[in-house]
Amino acid sequence: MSEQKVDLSVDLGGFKLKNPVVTASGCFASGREAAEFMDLKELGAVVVKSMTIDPWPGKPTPRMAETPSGMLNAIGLQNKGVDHFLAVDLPWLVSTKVPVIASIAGNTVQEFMLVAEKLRRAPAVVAVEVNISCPNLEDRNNMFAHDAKATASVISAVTRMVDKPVFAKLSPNVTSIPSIAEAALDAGARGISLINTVMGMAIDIDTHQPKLAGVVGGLSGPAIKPIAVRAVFDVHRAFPHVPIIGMGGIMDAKDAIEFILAGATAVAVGTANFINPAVGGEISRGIESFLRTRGFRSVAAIRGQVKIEG
Amino acid sequence: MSEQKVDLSVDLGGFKLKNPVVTASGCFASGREAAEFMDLKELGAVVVKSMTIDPWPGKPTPRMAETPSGMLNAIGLQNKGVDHFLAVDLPWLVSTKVPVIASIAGNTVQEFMLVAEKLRRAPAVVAVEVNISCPNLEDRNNMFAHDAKATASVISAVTRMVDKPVFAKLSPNVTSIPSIAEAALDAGARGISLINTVMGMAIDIDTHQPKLAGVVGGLSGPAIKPIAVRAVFDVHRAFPHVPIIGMGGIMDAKDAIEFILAGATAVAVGTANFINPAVGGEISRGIESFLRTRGFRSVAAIRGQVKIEG
Amino acid sequence: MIQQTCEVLSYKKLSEEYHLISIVSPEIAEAAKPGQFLGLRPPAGRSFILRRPFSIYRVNRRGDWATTIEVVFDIRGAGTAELASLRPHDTIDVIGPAGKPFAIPKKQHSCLLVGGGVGAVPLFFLGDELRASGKQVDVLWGAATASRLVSPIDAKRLGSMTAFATDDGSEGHHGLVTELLPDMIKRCGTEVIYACGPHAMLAAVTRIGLQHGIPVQVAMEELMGCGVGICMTCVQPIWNKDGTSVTYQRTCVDGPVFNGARVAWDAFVPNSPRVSVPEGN
Amino acid sequence: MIQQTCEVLSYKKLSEEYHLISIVSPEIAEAAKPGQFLGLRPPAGRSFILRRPFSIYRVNRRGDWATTIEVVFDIRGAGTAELASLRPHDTIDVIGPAGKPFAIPKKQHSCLLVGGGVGAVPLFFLGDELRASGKQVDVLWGAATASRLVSPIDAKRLGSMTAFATDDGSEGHHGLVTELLPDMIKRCGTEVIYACGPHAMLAAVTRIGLQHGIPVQVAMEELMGCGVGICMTCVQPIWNKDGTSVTYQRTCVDGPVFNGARVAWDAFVPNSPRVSVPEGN
Ligand SMILES: Cc1cc2nc3c(=O)[nH]c(=O)nc-3n(C[C@H](O)[C@H](O)[C@H](O)COP(=O)(O)OP(=O)(O)OC[C@H]3O[C@@H](n4cnc5c(N)ncnc54)[C@H](O)[C@@H]3O)c2cc1C
Ligand SMILES: Cc1cc2nc3c(=O)[nH]c(=O)nc-3n(C[C@H](O)[C@H](O)[C@H](O)COP(=O)(O)OP(=O)(O)OC[C@H]3O[C@@H](n4cnc5c(N)ncnc54)[C@H](O)[C@@H]3O)c2cc1C
Ligand SMILES: Cc1cc2nc3c(=O)[nH]c(=O)nc-3n(C[C@H](O)[C@H](O)[C@H](O)COP(=O)(O)O)c2cc1C
Ligand SMILES: Cc1cc2nc3c(=O)[nH]c(=O)nc-3n(C[C@H](O)[C@H](O)[C@H](O)COP(=O)(O)O)c2cc1C
Ligand code: FES
Ligand code: FES
Repeated sequence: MSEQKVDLSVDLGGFKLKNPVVTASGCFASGREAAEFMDLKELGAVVVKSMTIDPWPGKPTPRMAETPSGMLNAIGLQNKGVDHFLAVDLPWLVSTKVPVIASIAGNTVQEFMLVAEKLRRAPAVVAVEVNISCPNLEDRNNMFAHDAKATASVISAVTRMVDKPVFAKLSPNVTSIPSIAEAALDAGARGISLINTVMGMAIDIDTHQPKLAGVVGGLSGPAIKPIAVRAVFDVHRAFPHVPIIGMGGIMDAKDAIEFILAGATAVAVGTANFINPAVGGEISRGIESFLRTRGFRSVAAIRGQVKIEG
Repeated sequence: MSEQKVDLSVDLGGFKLKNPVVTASGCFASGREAAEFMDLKELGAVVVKSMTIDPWPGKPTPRMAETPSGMLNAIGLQNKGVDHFLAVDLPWLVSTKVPVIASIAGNTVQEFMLVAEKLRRAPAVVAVEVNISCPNLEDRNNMFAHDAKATASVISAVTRMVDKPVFAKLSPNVTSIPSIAEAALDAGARGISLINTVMGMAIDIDTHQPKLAGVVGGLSGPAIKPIAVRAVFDVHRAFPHVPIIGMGGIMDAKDAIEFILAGATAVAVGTANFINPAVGGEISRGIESFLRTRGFRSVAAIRGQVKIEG
Repeated sequence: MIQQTCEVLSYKKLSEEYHLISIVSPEIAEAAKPGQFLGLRPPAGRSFILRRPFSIYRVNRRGDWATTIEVVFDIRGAGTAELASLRPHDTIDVIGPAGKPFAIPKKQHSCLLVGGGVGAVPLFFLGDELRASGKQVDVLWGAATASRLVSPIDAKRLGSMTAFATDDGSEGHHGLVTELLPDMIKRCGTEVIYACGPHAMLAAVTRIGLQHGIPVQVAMEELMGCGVGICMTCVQPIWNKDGTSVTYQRTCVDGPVFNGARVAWDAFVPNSPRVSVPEGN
Repeated sequence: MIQQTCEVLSYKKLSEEYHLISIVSPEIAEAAKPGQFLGLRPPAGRSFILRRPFSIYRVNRRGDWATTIEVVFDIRGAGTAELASLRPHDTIDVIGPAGKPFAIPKKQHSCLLVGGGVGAVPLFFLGDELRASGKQVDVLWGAATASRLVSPIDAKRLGSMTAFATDDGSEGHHGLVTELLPDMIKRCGTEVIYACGPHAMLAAVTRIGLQHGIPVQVAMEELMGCGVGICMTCVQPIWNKDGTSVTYQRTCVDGPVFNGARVAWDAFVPNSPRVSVPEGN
C-alpha cells in the first residue's frame, strides 16, 4: 500500500551500488549483447568476463552439458585479453553509465599483477574481482582458490597494483570456505564473491566420452543454489562486516532475497542470463517490490537476517 | 537379439555381489518397508541406515527441504543403535537372504570401535561401511571425513575390530577427495563409498527461518549427480584397483552406467528410493538390458571405460 | 501398500480454493481405510521430484467397472499446481494406501469430527465409515474463511449436528473451532474425537478432549521425503507408553493418526548432550 | 533481437519424424531472415532450463491479423518432447531472430541448397527468398531414410532441379548427398552453395564446392548455452581472414552461417602451451 521509497542501494565496502543486483562474471560477456534486451542501468554493476593479460583461446567443444536443474561448462576462460577490454569493451561500457567490476584471471601471480596494473586508472571500473579458480602453473596446476597461501599471494599482489577495492572470488570446492576467505581478507581483499562453479562431470553413456571436451567442468544454475546459500551464510557468520557478493543458481528475486538473508550484500546473476538476458533488471525490481510489500525500507534491513536460534 | 547371459556380478575387493546395485545408507532404512514394493534379492546388497553404539534421537523437524532437482536433509542420524539392529533388523534381513552392508557412525573413534566390535560376527553382513561424515567431538566438531588424519584414525580403529571388508564413505565437501581416500586406504579400507551429501542450506524468505531445523543439511538427488560422477572419476583415476561404490543422484539405469563408466564397481541408490521404493531392482534390470543390447558380456567390461584422450 | 500408474477419471473444481481429482485404482480403493493417504508422484522432467502426500477424501465403491479414490487439495506450490492441471485419461503414479488409519471405536457411539481448513479432507471418508457402522457423527469444521471450508454441504449431510467456525466470521461462528468445542461435546454427548488440521488446533483440541475425559485421535502433517517409512524426515515427538520419554516417530508409517494424548505437543526431543549430530543425513 | 511470450497458432505432425509448430509473433517474423534461429524456452518447473535453438523453417506474412514463424523439429530429448506437446493457444517464450543469416548473392544466379536430415529446415525459408529475388534454386536433400527427409514434396516444388539421397536407398540415390553433388553442380551450373546438416557433411560439401571454385555458405550447429552471445559455449574454430590463425567464434552471433572456406574443419584451436585453463568456466 505504502508508496514509501525502498532504498536498494548497497555499500560494498567503500563504494556504493544503486541496487544489489550485478551480473556474474562470464555470464554476461561485457554487456553489449544483453543490452539488446535490457537497459544496463537497471543493474547495480556489470561484472565482465574474466580477462587475462594475453588473449586465451579457450577449450575445444563441447564446452557445455545440461544437467538436472543446472549446466556444466568448460569454456577455458576464452577472452581477448585486458588490452582489448580497455580498448573496445570498456569505452562502450563507460558510454552506458553502468558501474563496471573487472574480473581478472591468470596462471601465475605475475599474470594477475600485470592485468591488475593495466586496470589501475580504468574509468568506470569501481572494483576488481579476482577469479582465483584458475590453475596455478607454479604449484602443479592446483587452483589458487584451493589453497590459502596461494590465495593470499594473488590477492596481496593484486591489491598492491590497484587502489580500487578488490573482491576475491572463491571456489566452493574446498573443505573450509571461511578459511580461504580469511586468507583473502588478510591479504587485503575488501570483500568476497562466492560461489564460483562446483566441479562436476558428465559422461555420454553411448559414446563413453565425457560430455565436455575439458572432461571436468563447472556446475552452475539452480542445482547449486543450496550449496551457495550455505557458503554465503558460513562466510557471513565468520566475517559479519565483510561485504559479500553472493551467487549460485539465482533465477529470480526470491532466490536473491534468500542470499541476502544469508548475508550477501549484493547478488550476482549468472546462468539465469542465458535463459533470460533481461533477468537482472527483473530481479532488481522484484527485490524492491518484495521489500515494499513487507514494509522494509531498505535492502540493508534484511541482510544477514536469517533467524538462527541459540 | 543375443540371448547371451550378461554377468552382473561384481567383486568388491574380496567379496562378490551378484549385481552392482545396492541401496545408499539412510535411504532404505533396513529394507523392511521397501520389501512391500520389491523383492530385496533383486539388489546386490542392502546398505542399512548408519547405526551408532547408543540410540540417537535425531534432530527436530523440519528435517527436509525440497530444492531444484534435489532435497536437503538434516535427520541427525536417528537410529535405534547397533543392539537393536542386531536383535531386530538383522535377523529379518538374514531371512530375506540379501547380503547386508552395515553402515556405522559415531562421534569419537571409540564409538566407531564399539559398534564395529559388535558387528564382528554378525551373520549376512558382508562388509562394514564407515560413515565418517560425522562431527568429531574430539576435534571441535570438525567432521572426520574433512580431515585425512581423523579419517585414518577411524578407519584403522574399525579395521582392527572387524575382519570384514571396510569401506570408507567419503564426503564431497573437501578440497581433495583422493587425498582423503588415500588416508582411508592406507589405514586399511578395502574400498571407498562416495559421495555422501553435499552441504547446503535453504531459507524461507517469508519467515526468515532456515528451512531445516538443523540449519545446514545435506543435498542429495539428481542435482548432485555431476559432482558425484566427478568424485568417482577422480578417485578411480588415483586408485584404479580400489573398488568404489558410487552414488549421488542415481535415478535410473542410465545414471548408474555413467557412474560405472567413471570407475564405480557398484552403485548405490539413495534419494531415488523415496520416489520409487522398487527402483533398485529396476536399475539392476536396466543395467543388464543396456549391456545386453550393446553386446557387453559383463558389467566389469565397462567399469572405468570413459574415454579420456591424451 | 501398492505402487501403480493410475488413470485420472475426473477433475472437478470444488470451490474457489479446492480441487478434487478422482483416480482409478480398484486395488488401492479396496484396501484404503479412513485417515490413510496417497503419495502422488510428480510427472517426469520436473525440477521437483518428491511424491506429495494427500489424504484420501473418499473412496468410490459404487459400480463395478471402476473403483476410484478421491483427493481434495488446494494449490500451494508447483506440485499441487501440476496436480490441478490433470484431466481425465491423464495418468499419475500413486503409492497407497499409506499410513495408520483412524481406529473405529468398539464401545463408544458418539463421534465428533473436528477439521481445520484442508484438514477436514480425511474426515469425510471417516464419517462415512462411522455412519456405516452405526455410529453417531457430529461435525465441526473451522477455516480462515468460508471458501476454505471443505464441502460444507456434504459436511451438513454427514453430521447429526454440524457447526462451522471461520476466522473472519464469513460462515458460522466468528472465531476458532476450539471456542465451539466444549459446547459441542456437551450437546452431542461426544465420546470420541477425531481431529485433523493445523498443529496448534490439534494441540488445543487434544487438551480440551482430555479435559473432558474423551480420547482424541489426531491425523498429523509433516514434510515427507518418501511417505513409506524409509527416510526419517516426517517425524513427530511421541511420548512412550509410560510417559517417561519422548522419541521421534514417523508420521508416514507410525501415523499420520496418533493418539493425541501421546503427542509431545510443545516438546522437542532433547538431544542427548554428548551426542553431536551431523549436519546432513 | 526480441524476447517475447508468444502464442502457438498450430501444431502439425509433418511426418513420422518431424513436427511443425507455428508461433505468432509479427515482430520476430518481420525481422527474420533465412538462416536465423529462435531460442525457445522450456516451460517453468522443468529440470532442463536452457533455451533450445531451432532454425526458422518458414515465415508466414500472408494475412494481416497474425504473422507467424514456423519451426520444424524431431524429438531428441526432453526439450523437443515438450515442444511436440504444444497445442494451439499454449504460449512459449521466444528469443529471435538470432544469428547471422545467409547472404543473398548479388552477382551469382544459380544457387544449390544442400540439406542433411533436419538440416534442411532453414533452407526452405532461404529458397523462398532466393526465388523471390529471381534466383535459380536447386535442391539436394540427404537423410538416413525417406521419413527423415524434411518436406520432400515442398522441396520438389522449391527446386528447379531436386534430388534426394538416403543412406538406406529408401528414396532417391542410395548413398550420400556428396556423391550426387559434383554432378548436380555441373548439371545446374551452380554458382553458390548453401548447406546445412551434420558437421562431416558440411566439411565434405565445402571441400567439393571449393574444388569447383564455388563459394559455400554453411549453417552450423553446436550446443548452445544462451543463443545470444554471452556464454561462449557454442564456438566453432574459424580461420582469420589471412589464414594465419584460428580462433573460436560463437555460432549463435558470429554464425550460425559461416563461410565454409573459413571453418577450420578438422582443426582444434591449439591451447597456447603456456596457458593452463581452469576446469570450469
Ligand atoms: C499425511 C498428509 C496428508 C495431506 N493431505 C492433504 C490433503 O488432503 N489436501 C491437501 O491439499 N494437502 C494435504 N497435505 C499437504 C500436501 O501434501 C501439500 O500441500 C503438498 O505436498 C504441497 O506440494 P506443493 O508442491 O504444491 O508445495 P510446495 O510448498 O512447493 O512443496 C515443497 C515440498 O514441501 C512439501 N510440503 C509442502 N507443504 C506440505 C504440507 N503441508 N505437508 C507435507 N508436505 C508439504 C511438498 O510435499 C514438497 O516436498 C497433506 C500432507 C500430509 C503430510
Ligand atoms: C542453430 C541451430 C539450429 C537448429 N535448428 C534445428 C531445427 O530446425 N530442427 C531441429 O529439430 N533441431 C534443430 N537444432 C537442434 C536442436 O536445438 C536440438 O535438437 C534440441 O536442442 C534438442 O533438445 P532436447 O531437449 O530435445 O535434447 P537433449 O539432448 O535432451 O538436449 C540436451 C541439451 O543439449 C542441447 N542440444 C542437443 N542437441 C543439440 C543440437 N543438435 N544442437 C544444439 N544443441 C543441442 C539442448 O539444447 C540442450 O541444452 C538446431 C540447433 C542449432 C544450434
Ligand atoms: C558459462 C560460464 C562461464 C563462466 N565464466 C566465469 C569467468 O570467466 N570468471 C568467473 O569468475 N566466473 C565465471 N563463471 C562462474 C559464474 O560467474 C558464477 O560464479 C557461477 O556460474 C554460479 O552462478 P550461477 O549459478 O548464477 O551461474 C562462469 C559460469 C558459467 C556458467
Ligand atoms: C534422508 C537421507 C538420509 C541419509 N542418511 C545417511 C546415513 O545414515 N548414513 C550415510 O552414510 N549416508 C546417509 N545419507 C547419504 C546417502 O547415503 C547418499 O550418500 C546421498 O544421499 C547421495 O545419494 P543420492 O543422491 O542417491 O541420495 C542420507 C541421505 C538422505 C537423503
Ligand atoms: S516420509 Fe520418509 S519416513 Fe516418513
Ligand atoms: S550460445 Fe552462448 S555464446 Fe553462443
